[in-house]
Amino acid sequence: MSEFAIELKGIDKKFGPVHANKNIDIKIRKGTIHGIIGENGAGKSTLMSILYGFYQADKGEILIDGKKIDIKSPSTAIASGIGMVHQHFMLVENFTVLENVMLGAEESEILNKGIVTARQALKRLEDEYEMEVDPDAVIEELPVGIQQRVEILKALYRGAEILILDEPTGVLTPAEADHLFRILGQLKNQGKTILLITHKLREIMAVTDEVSVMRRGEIVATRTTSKTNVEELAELMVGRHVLLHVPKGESHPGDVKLSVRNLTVKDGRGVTMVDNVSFDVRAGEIVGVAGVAGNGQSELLEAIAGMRRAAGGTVTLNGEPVDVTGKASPAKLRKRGLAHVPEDRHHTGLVLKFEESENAILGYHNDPEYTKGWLLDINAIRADAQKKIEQYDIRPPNPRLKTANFSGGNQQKIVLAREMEQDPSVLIIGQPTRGVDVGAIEFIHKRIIQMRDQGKAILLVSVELDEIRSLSDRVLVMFAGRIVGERSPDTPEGELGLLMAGVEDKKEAAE
Amino acid sequence: MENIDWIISILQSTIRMSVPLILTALAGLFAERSGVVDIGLEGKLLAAAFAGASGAAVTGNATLGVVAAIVASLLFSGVHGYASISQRGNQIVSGTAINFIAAGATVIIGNAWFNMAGRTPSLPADAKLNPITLPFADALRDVPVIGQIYSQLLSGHFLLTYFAYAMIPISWWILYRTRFGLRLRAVGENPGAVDTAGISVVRMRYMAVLLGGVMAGLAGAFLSMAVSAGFTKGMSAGKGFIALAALVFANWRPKNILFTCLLFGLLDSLSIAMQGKTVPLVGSIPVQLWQALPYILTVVLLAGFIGKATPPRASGNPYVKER
Amino acid sequence: MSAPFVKLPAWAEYGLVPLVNLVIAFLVAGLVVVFAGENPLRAAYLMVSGAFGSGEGIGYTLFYATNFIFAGLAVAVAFHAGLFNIGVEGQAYIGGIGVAAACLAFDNSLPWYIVFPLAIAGSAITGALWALVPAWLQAYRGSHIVITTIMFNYLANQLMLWLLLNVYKPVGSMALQSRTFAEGGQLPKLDWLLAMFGLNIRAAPFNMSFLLALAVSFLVWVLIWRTRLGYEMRTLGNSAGAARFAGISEKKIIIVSMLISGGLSGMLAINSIMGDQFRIQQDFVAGAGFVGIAVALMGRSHPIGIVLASILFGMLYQGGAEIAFDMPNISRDMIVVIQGLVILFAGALEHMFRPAITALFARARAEATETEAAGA
Amino acid sequence: ADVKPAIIYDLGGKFDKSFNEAAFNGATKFTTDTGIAFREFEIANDAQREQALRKFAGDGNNPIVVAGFSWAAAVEKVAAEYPDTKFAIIDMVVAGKPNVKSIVFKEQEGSYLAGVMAAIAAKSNTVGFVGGMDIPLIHKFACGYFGGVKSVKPDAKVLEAYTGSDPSAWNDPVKGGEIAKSQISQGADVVYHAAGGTGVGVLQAAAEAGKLGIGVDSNQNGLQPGKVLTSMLKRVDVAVYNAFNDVKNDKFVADIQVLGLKEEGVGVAMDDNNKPLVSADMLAAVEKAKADIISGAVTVHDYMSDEKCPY
Ligand SMILES: Nc1ncnc2c1ncn2[C@@H]1O[C@H](COP(=O)(O)OP(=O)(O)OP(=O)(O)O)[C@@H](O)[C@H]1O
Ligand SMILES: Nc1ncnc2c1ncn2[C@@H]1O[C@H](COP(=O)(O)OP(=O)(O)OP(=O)(O)O)[C@@H](O)[C@H]1O
Ligand SMILES: [Mg+2]
Ligand SMILES: [Mg+2]
Repeated sequence: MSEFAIELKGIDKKFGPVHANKNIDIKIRKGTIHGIIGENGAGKSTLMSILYGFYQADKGEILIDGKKIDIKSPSTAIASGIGMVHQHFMLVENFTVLENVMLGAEESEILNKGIVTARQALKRLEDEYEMEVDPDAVIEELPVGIQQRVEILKALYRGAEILILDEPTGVLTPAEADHLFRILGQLKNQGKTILLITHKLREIMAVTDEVSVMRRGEIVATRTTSKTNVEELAELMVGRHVLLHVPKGESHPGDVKLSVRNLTVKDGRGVTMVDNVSFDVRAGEIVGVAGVAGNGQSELLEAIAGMRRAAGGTVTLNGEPVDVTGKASPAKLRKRGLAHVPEDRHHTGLVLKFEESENAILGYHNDPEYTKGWLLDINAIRADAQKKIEQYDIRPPNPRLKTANFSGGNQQKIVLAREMEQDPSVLIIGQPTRGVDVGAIEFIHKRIIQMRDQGKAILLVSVELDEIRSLSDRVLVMFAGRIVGERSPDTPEGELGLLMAGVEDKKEAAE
Repeated sequence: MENIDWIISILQSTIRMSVPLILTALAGLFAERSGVVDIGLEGKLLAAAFAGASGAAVTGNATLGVVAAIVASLLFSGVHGYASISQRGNQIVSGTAINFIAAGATVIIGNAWFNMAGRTPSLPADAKLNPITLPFADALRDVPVIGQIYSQLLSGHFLLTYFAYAMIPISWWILYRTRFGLRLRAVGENPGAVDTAGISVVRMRYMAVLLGGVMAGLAGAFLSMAVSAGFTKGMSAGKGFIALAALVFANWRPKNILFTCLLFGLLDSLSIAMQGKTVPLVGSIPVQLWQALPYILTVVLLAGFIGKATPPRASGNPYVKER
Repeated sequence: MSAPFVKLPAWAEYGLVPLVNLVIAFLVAGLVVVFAGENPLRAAYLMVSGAFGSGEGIGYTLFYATNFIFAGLAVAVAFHAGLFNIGVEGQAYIGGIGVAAACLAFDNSLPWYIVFPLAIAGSAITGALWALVPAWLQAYRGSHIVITTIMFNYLANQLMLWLLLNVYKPVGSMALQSRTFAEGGQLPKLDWLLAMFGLNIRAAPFNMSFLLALAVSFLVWVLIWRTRLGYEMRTLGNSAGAARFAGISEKKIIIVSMLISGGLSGMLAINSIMGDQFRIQQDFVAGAGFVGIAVALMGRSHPIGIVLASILFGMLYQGGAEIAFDMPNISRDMIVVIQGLVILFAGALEHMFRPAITALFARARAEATETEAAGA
Repeated sequence: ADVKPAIIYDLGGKFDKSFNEAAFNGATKFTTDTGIAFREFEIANDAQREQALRKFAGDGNNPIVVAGFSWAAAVEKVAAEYPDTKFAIIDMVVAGKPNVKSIVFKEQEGSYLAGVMAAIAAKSNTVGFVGGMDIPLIHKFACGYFGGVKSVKPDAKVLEAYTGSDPSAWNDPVKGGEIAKSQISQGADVVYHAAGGTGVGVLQAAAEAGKLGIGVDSNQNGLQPGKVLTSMLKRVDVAVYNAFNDVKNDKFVADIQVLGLKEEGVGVAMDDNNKPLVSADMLAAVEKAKADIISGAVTVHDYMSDEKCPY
């Protein structure tokens, strides 16, 4: 019995040219929650993946509970009581929850027996940690929040004593996050050890006992949470002083640029996702849409952007009607001054295999400034990309580099640069800082506010309540496809949280 | 009466023709459900047909022939596995290579061994696979309809035929009711999830591909040892590709495979049975049109009824963790 | 996992690695030759000298390469848009109709340099039309392009046989072929081209369509990497989501890409019909469409790679024939096996030796830097 | 004279169970008899026709025999380039070349006899014909066969089917078997095939169904002993053998040989395998038909003359 659940000694890992982890030493006390923070690409996921046996370290050794263990594959890790919730979920999308939980722990050659026990175990865990999931639901039909529960249940079902969570709250609402943290606390009290990776310092302060900071593949500091503060951590992380709350002046709303009336959107299966939604966005204001992921925000954005045909309702852009129920296309709308930062940069906002410069014109590739007749004007495109890279401090500053090789933070900047520099009159933004580190967040928030002050009309959708509150001039709360209330950004978090959870809005009810 | 016989004969032929397709399509099913695309089926079919016929001819023992067929097919599966799983090579290129090698090698080796003009000695009755009659078949032969159907349609097929049809529910059961199947489907959808669940992606895919090899081997044996009594160069005559089409057509589902393969079989035997017949109103129809019938109807059916086919998400992509 | 890493210099990446793969492929093929009781070294010599040793050999090699270039480009273009077109064989066969139409109509009245563009247009159009149906079915009915193109390969066979019997074949002749074209239907040979290198192509059917192939390769490069259409094709090919976001019409791109792919396939017909046989005849494509799949993938779907891979396969065809001529024990089928082995080792197993080579380079680097350090 | 014989096969390849194979057998026999080796080549595509001819002619091979009707154009061209080399082409006529011998067969006459035997052997009133591909050469076989059948049973029904439209049609015994079974289910008692390797399946299916098959080109009676009524012989082997031999004995003449029953270029195979199947009166009928054809009393229609079949 050692006081440390995990000891990593001299862990070193290279991915080809990238030195992801440099000679890392770290000790994790048993029965504690240990936070790990760091910029995008600092090496957090890699380190955890090594501990979990998903990657093999080039050098170094791992001690679990004082015993040196050679973790060759996840199976070894699982056997020694390690469970991991990956940043990019490792779920089989068209399997049911139950199948996913069972996978790799089926007990017997023939499933039926395993199914029964898994069902019972799942039920038990659900009750114990109040994590309701329908075991027979198919993953791809579940909101991300629930999908994550499944990941956690997977780990617990395998009897994990050590639980690693890589950016778990990136996709959660405050309410969901708090619930998650309650569960973590519960697990901690049961003597389990928890490693928590996050970009959100608030969460670190709230739940961890100790925190380690990574930069450029090294652990630059480890602190006892109670003896440190957000500013110090942020500074350790980025290596410079960062503003956590970007100051923003009074807004001077102009005339209505984007007006949505009775918009209704159904998904592929005909389920109503956006239900008769109406609102306006004026020049020079930021309207924030708060809500739990999967309550129709995505569909709302896509409908307005012309990516998804609406079932009913009208949208007016700069005073001109948009044929949202008909043949409105993203291409046309861009020409009319609508810019869109999509929620999912990996699958929608970017083509990961493209060069950076090619992604810098995605959607604008038919603009005269980038084309010569049928041809693309490669030189113009690369020059323009270079310019944006400098303005937005995108690293590495190489327009010919494959986009996949940029960190998420930088990938996100590529998207923002593309959409903002088109000088649109209306800008709609989804999850601008998901999976992005504090350094980048600061920058992105600054740019959004600048855009507002230049008189752009901005519609901001985010599951980060903090983000909504610190950027928006008005906050709309969405639940089950409807807008259930409008609030000012300084409304206490609790109240907004209730609205987001669908609890009836007294004020509206009163009227 | 004569017409009844004719229809029955069409159905019998349908059943015969569907067997190699079913087995080959199932071979493809296992491979592709595990994420390994296999357009080398044609080659395996050919190699197995050759090995089966040779084995049986040399040993004079049908069982050994079948074993030889399976071994040959497994050999090629192994190569395909090594190229596309271990070496993460392009699966289509690997498949193409296998088709080339099989096409050439079967003839060369055949001549070297038997030098019988690229064929193998035609098998004596006891060295080939023979039809079996179900109990009471002869007794019931004269009972109208039911009797006829039982004795002429259900009875009198090869053991492999019954096996092939049995394999459809069995494959379904393997895929959806066993641990192996669960992991196999998972690895074809999201190998990362399988890997992080502590299961070896490589091992799963090899097992799937080799299992497919066994199926293709049996299909080959059926061609050269059951429906014919010896190997002729290039005797697979494109069945590997048709089976592939049947698999896609079946949307990678075992039970659909039954229907698509039966359909191909039926259309094929119709195109034979109808040749030379004159159609009312239309009159006589060029041979080529009858021969084109199966393909035209397939396309029409595809367009008309079958919706989008959705392949296993990870199929075709080697599993690469570290870039 | 992590052999000491260095980025290979271009000449190693695109020269050395493929070369090593080829050498290995031929070593294994050599075993086949030994198995056949012939001397592998001599076979290798015959292969290379037969393919590149004489003007005539080069002529034949490039003649075959011409077919593979068209086929490879056709496959590649569809690939970039995320479509797998196995139908090149059939589209090329049908493309023959266009060539034949142009030649049979004008070979007596017009000079070749006028019939040629007509044949190009004709073959491209007929080939494209044959690809249109599968494309449409994919775009609007979601029917899987792989099956439909397989089906259309078979249909092409039936249709062409019928045409050959009932339209092209002169009455009383047995051969399944049209009449031989007059002057106007015959492309000039490229003897002058090789003559510039002091080579004599003799009777090799090396003709104008090779230049067409090169020109088209360049155009395809422009299309894919320099045009708006190509950009949209690649976007769709890589990420349907991003294409939707960018407002790219999936249907349009599927149809257009397949039309282009089919058109390229169709042009393949010119080489054999107008450049060599001067008549349309049964099965003139002879499997080039399927080789095109391997060519495209081995050429990384890039025109330069495709041209090189095509020349490699041209060598296999021509050199292989030479081996068969002079080695009684080496049959046509043996050549097929050798081709298969090359596809396997140079194509599917291409990564096998990269780690070793990379490691080698890394060590070399390391030593280099050490000596520098020492020097400093 | 110095003879360096060479033979070039058609796309079907040397082992096509048809004329290429027969040609190969003839050449082999020449070698075993004279000890003079021959050179051979299987073309893989049309571009190789002229290439192969030139290659062999250039290497001083003489004579060069090619099998198949697709060779005409190439032979015409290359023969002119090599006036001192003797060429022989089988199944096609290349006229007016001083160094080219053309050998064609009256397949219709042999097939006619096969038809006669089929009609007599058939208890039912139906017989079948399986062709590899729906092409003129094969119709030549079919038409003669029809003639023979009708000459015995004017009201007989002849089922006719073809395997496919691409080269695999010649190597698909499985499909051949299915076609035979289909025809048998429609009452056919005897099935005649002109389908190369596909025929193997036809003969086997007939045998298994207890019916009779008829082989083609070479003597295939042995493939299913006692179940193959006869084989329509097309003596390509003899033609090749003679072509080689003529050059050896300086007797080569560049003429057009049309080999029918009279010249024993075609015929029906009689051996121990089918003895039990051939009744006395069947034999008599065959001999009569043969005599009539040779004497000219009966002329069997040649499909190629008008691409029609009157029977
Ligand atoms: N699978 C991989 N292949 C190659 N390189 C990789 C891989 N995963 C990560 N890297 C490299 O290792 C570095 C560390 O990546 P890692 O995912 O650990 O960063 P991170 O700290 O998790 O970033 P984030 O906060 O965005 O999740 C990255 O900069 C990247 O270049
Ligand atoms: N295909 C890839 N090739 C090389 N490196 C990659 C690739 N994908 C990701 N990486 C590296 O791995 C690191 C983490 O990748 P990841 O996808 O987690 O980015 P991220 O910053 O976490 O963005 P997100 O939070 O949206 O996932 C990034 O720094 C990126 O450089
Ligand atoms: Mg990470
Ligand atoms: Mg991240």
